Amino acid sequence: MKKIINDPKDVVDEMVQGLVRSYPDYLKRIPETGVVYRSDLEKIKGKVGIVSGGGSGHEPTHAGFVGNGMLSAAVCGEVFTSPTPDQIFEAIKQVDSGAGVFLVIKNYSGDVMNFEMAQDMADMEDIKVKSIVVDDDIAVENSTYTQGRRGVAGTVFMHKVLGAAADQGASLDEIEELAQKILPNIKTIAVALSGATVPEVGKPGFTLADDEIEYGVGIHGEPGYRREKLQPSKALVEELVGKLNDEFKFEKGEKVAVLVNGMGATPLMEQYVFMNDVLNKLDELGLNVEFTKVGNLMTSLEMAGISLTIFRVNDDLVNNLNYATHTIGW
Amino acid sequence: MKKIINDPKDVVDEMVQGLVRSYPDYLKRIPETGVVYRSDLEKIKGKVGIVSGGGSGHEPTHAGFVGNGMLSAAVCGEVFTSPTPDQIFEAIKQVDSGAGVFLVIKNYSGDVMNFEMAQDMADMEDIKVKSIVVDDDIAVENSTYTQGRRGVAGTVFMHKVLGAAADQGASLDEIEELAQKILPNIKTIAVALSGATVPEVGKPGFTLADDEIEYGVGIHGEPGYRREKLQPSKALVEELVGKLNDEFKFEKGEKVAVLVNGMGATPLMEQYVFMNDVLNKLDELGLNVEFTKVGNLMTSLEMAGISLTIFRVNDDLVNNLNYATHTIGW
Amino acid sequence: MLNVEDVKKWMENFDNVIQEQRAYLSDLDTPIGDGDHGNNMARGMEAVMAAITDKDFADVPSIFKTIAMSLISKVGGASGPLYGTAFMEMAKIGNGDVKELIPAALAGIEKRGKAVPGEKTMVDVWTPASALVQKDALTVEGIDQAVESTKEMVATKGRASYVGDRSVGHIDPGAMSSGYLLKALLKAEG
Amino acid sequence: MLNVEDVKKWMENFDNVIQEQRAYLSDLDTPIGDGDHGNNMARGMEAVMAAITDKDFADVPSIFKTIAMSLISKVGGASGPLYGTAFMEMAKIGNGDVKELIPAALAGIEKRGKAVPGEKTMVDVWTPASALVQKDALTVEGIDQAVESTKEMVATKGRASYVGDRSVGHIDPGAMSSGYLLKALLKAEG
Ligand SMILES: Nc1ncnc2c1ncn2[C@@H]1O[C@H](COP(=O)(O)OP(=O)(O)O)[C@@H](O)[C@H]1O
Ligand SMILES: Nc1ncnc2c1ncn2[C@@H]1O[C@H](COP(=O)(O)OP(=O)(O)O)[C@@H](O)[C@H]1O
Ligand SMILES: [Mg+2]
Ligand SMILES: [Mg+2]
Ligand SMILES: [Mg+2]
Ligand SMILES: [Mg+2]
Repeated sequence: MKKIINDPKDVVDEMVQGLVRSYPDYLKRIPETGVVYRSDLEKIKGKVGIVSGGGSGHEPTHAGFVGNGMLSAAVCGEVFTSPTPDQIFEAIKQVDSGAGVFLVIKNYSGDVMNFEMAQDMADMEDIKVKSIVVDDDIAVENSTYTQGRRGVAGTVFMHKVLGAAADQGASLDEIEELAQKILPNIKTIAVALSGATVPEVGKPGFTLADDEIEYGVGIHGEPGYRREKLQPSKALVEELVGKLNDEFKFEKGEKVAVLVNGMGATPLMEQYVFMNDVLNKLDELGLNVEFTKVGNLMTSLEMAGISLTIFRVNDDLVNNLNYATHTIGW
Repeated sequence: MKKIINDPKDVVDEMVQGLVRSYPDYLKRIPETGVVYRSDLEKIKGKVGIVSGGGSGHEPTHAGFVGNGMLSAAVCGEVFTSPTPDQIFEAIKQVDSGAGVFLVIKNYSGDVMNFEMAQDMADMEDIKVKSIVVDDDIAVENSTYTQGRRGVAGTVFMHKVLGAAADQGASLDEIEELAQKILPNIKTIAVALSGATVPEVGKPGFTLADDEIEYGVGIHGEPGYRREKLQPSKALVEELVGKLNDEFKFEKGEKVAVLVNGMGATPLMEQYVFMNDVLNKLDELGLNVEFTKVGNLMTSLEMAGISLTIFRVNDDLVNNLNYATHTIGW
Repeated sequence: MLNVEDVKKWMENFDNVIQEQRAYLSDLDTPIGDGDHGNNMARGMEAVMAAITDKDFADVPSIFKTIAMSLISKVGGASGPLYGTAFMEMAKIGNGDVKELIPAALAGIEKRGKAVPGEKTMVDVWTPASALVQKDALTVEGIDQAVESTKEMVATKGRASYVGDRSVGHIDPGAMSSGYLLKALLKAEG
Repeated sequence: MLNVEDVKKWMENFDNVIQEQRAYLSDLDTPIGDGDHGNNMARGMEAVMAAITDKDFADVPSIFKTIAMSLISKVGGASGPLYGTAFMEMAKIGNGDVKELIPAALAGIEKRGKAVPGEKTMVDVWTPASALVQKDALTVEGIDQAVESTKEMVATKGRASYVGDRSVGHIDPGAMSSGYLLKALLKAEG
């Protein structure tokens, strides 16, 4: 394991410390917790607070999206491990100013259970809390008999849209309605070129041969649906856009937003090349691309690879995506 | 070589295309060139244009810093290869609105010669052009008999400060003076955990053993000054801050800005851990850290590693660093 | 009938195995999960031991409550809320009768995780354990058998569900740690 | 005295070697540079060939100018302006006399790169070549020897200067490509 860290046990604590010390104008930390909140919390007085969180290792998600127009607070768990209910509850209390708090949860058993327990705690103190469980990763078969789909990079679109709505004064119920409305219209699929190593584990979650890629991996090294030889960018795009289109069944003229997300070790150069091919393919399908974003937003430590998120939008949603945001990560 | 690309020959063209198609509100491309300029160029009418550029592979540098408060245009060369004079000249013509154009050049023979030739071309058309050659990398011995020091991540501070000055209406002479004043106060040193592969070359510029690091590498895989076993973050900080302090010879109470820059494949998590240790060390030295920035700003393709830039500042310079900026990369 | 001292011994026994088998539990979690189950449990049990060692407790429910809170606030992931809820439900029983405690723990795990038997989770250990304990028939062999039974199951809950059919052939890590917990109980009872 | 056809043949010869030795030139550039010299020259010569093949040129200066512009606008890096300036200065001579051309090329390279002999650059090939050509003594052996001489030098200009003493033992890639260019000239002259 080759990482710039000290004791693996301290990595999240030192990371959060480095983060808030680097950006005091943006972020504050609740001492001795993994909770990071807006330094300018007074600006959302009377508005709904938006809280997200999950395991660490996905930076800039989630703390990097705390700030005006996105999250009010983020809860950083251990690496790839859901944060605990008491910390989530601290975040809820910190950002509630009477209008309630909305939780954005990624669909992993751990996250769902811990956020649920936190929600129970908030209920007992009469704080209004609602939530959405994001499950945008189409690599996994969806079935009511299983855990269902994972929450991955599309979660960032959820943060952005809900954060903009909250800043514009939407009520807790309105935010819940908006979240449920957009949820089925956000879908993501990934391809990995290498695995990632959790500091405390010390070895990669999976390994790929020098010429091998894996389609459909998750953001914690969850296995995907197929391995094959490395393909040119255009061929990756055929596969990934194809899978997404199987789900969306797009018709010509539909409006979409697109996120090309680097998994951590993939240079922006490759991400832009890939986006160029994606846009060509979407043109071919006759879609209207209304919003585009490229970068490392939902990473998986030092994994090499890319995920592609398509979000079926209307003009209002595009406005939310373009809404002025003051965060370090967006 | 495991990269998400098509033909290695087309990688820069496709990258620039993907970039401007992703961010049409920010960037425009001069067709058939690697020149990218502000979409809202009319906003700098009558102001000095700031142009930078160099080889590609350092994204978001340089194109990602084009926009209000930073660069007016960027010239993207082949990977790790200086752009050609004709393209630099195109960029100069594009952004000149009478007040002249200032060039920010990184100190490599190639860049210096190509930018010089472009400057000659501009002279012949009576466009006022001045320039600065950034040489912030202290890994290299400085001597009038050699090429001198390389320009690396500190260049981004140069972009930021000059861009802010230009936006506030500074004249070409004032910008030159400012650039010369801050140049000796920006110093950088790096450590690599792995090498980078130029697409057209197909194999890494250097390789390190699984437990080996190299101090002092450049941003194109130029070798550094020492290899040793992987150290904890705190030990890396001792070495790198030590080297910088040997140069600066800081006294207690001096004001500095700090940039921790990821080289491409190093997760933000590690960068924040490292920054935390840097800030502890600077506290120990009694310095006042007035500005901090962490992220992948001046990368070297998929190299793993970090560079540390310290910039000795005063309050005016801090204002320039905090000046409102509208770019995709800052 | 467990008393406070029995529960402390139980936790000591469990902590010993967890620290010892930390890497093994994470290894079990690697092919079908995210490789952290050993770390999660080790972190949690460290907190539990810090919270109960050399501390006085008025009764069994209060030590269970302390254990629950330590696990809930230190483990995170899926196993934190599951084990935390199990101990919280045991605390609600109000006494130390294992014939009531184990079913309560099972009920808590089911409520929290919504898994049913056969989904390749810790439920597949707690369900037979709960039945056996009623007949005074909970044994190391019985527990091992239940743990082992998860090997051939296809996971449909938790992270392991993402590998689908490929989860077959691997023991579920949470089932393994639950087995450790129940065997630590047998050892504490003497 | 070179005519337009000779210059075309010269470029053809040079292009052939460059495309053939592309990987080798980049390999030379790897330990002491950034591994791209072969790619840079190949890209440039492709452009040169596209610009001169099947094209008519009034005189030697005009084909030199076209070559210079192609190199300047296609190579980039350090070698682009250096070779570009060399051909631009040759164009200024106004005729095809190699005794004037080679010194002019050398002067251009010196002006542009500010290197002096002994700094382990292409200057270490052009300087002896320029002297030899005056005495009608430019030969393959003489060129090879000049190229080879860079091996033991310590680089103080260009990227190779960053490796300092460690540059010793490696031939300078720009010296090698300059050697190719001069040998291609000998071959074109017949
Ligand atoms: N819904 C669920 N119901 C019961 N047990 C579950 C459920 N989800 C996960 N588990 C258990 O949790 C274990 C994994 O725990 P752990 O690795 O610590 O958490 P995570 O999966 O968040 O990394 C699994 O082996 C399984 O026994
Ligand atoms: N200042 C200089 N003067 C003369 N030749 C130089 C100078 N700098 C570099 N060179 C030559 O350029 C060659 C490298 O060219 P190339 O690899 O194409 O460019 P870059 O160094 O920009 O990657 C060196 O081998 C050397 O011969
Ligand atoms: Mg986990
Ligand atoms: Mg180069
Ligand atoms: Mg796990
Ligand atoms: Mg080179």
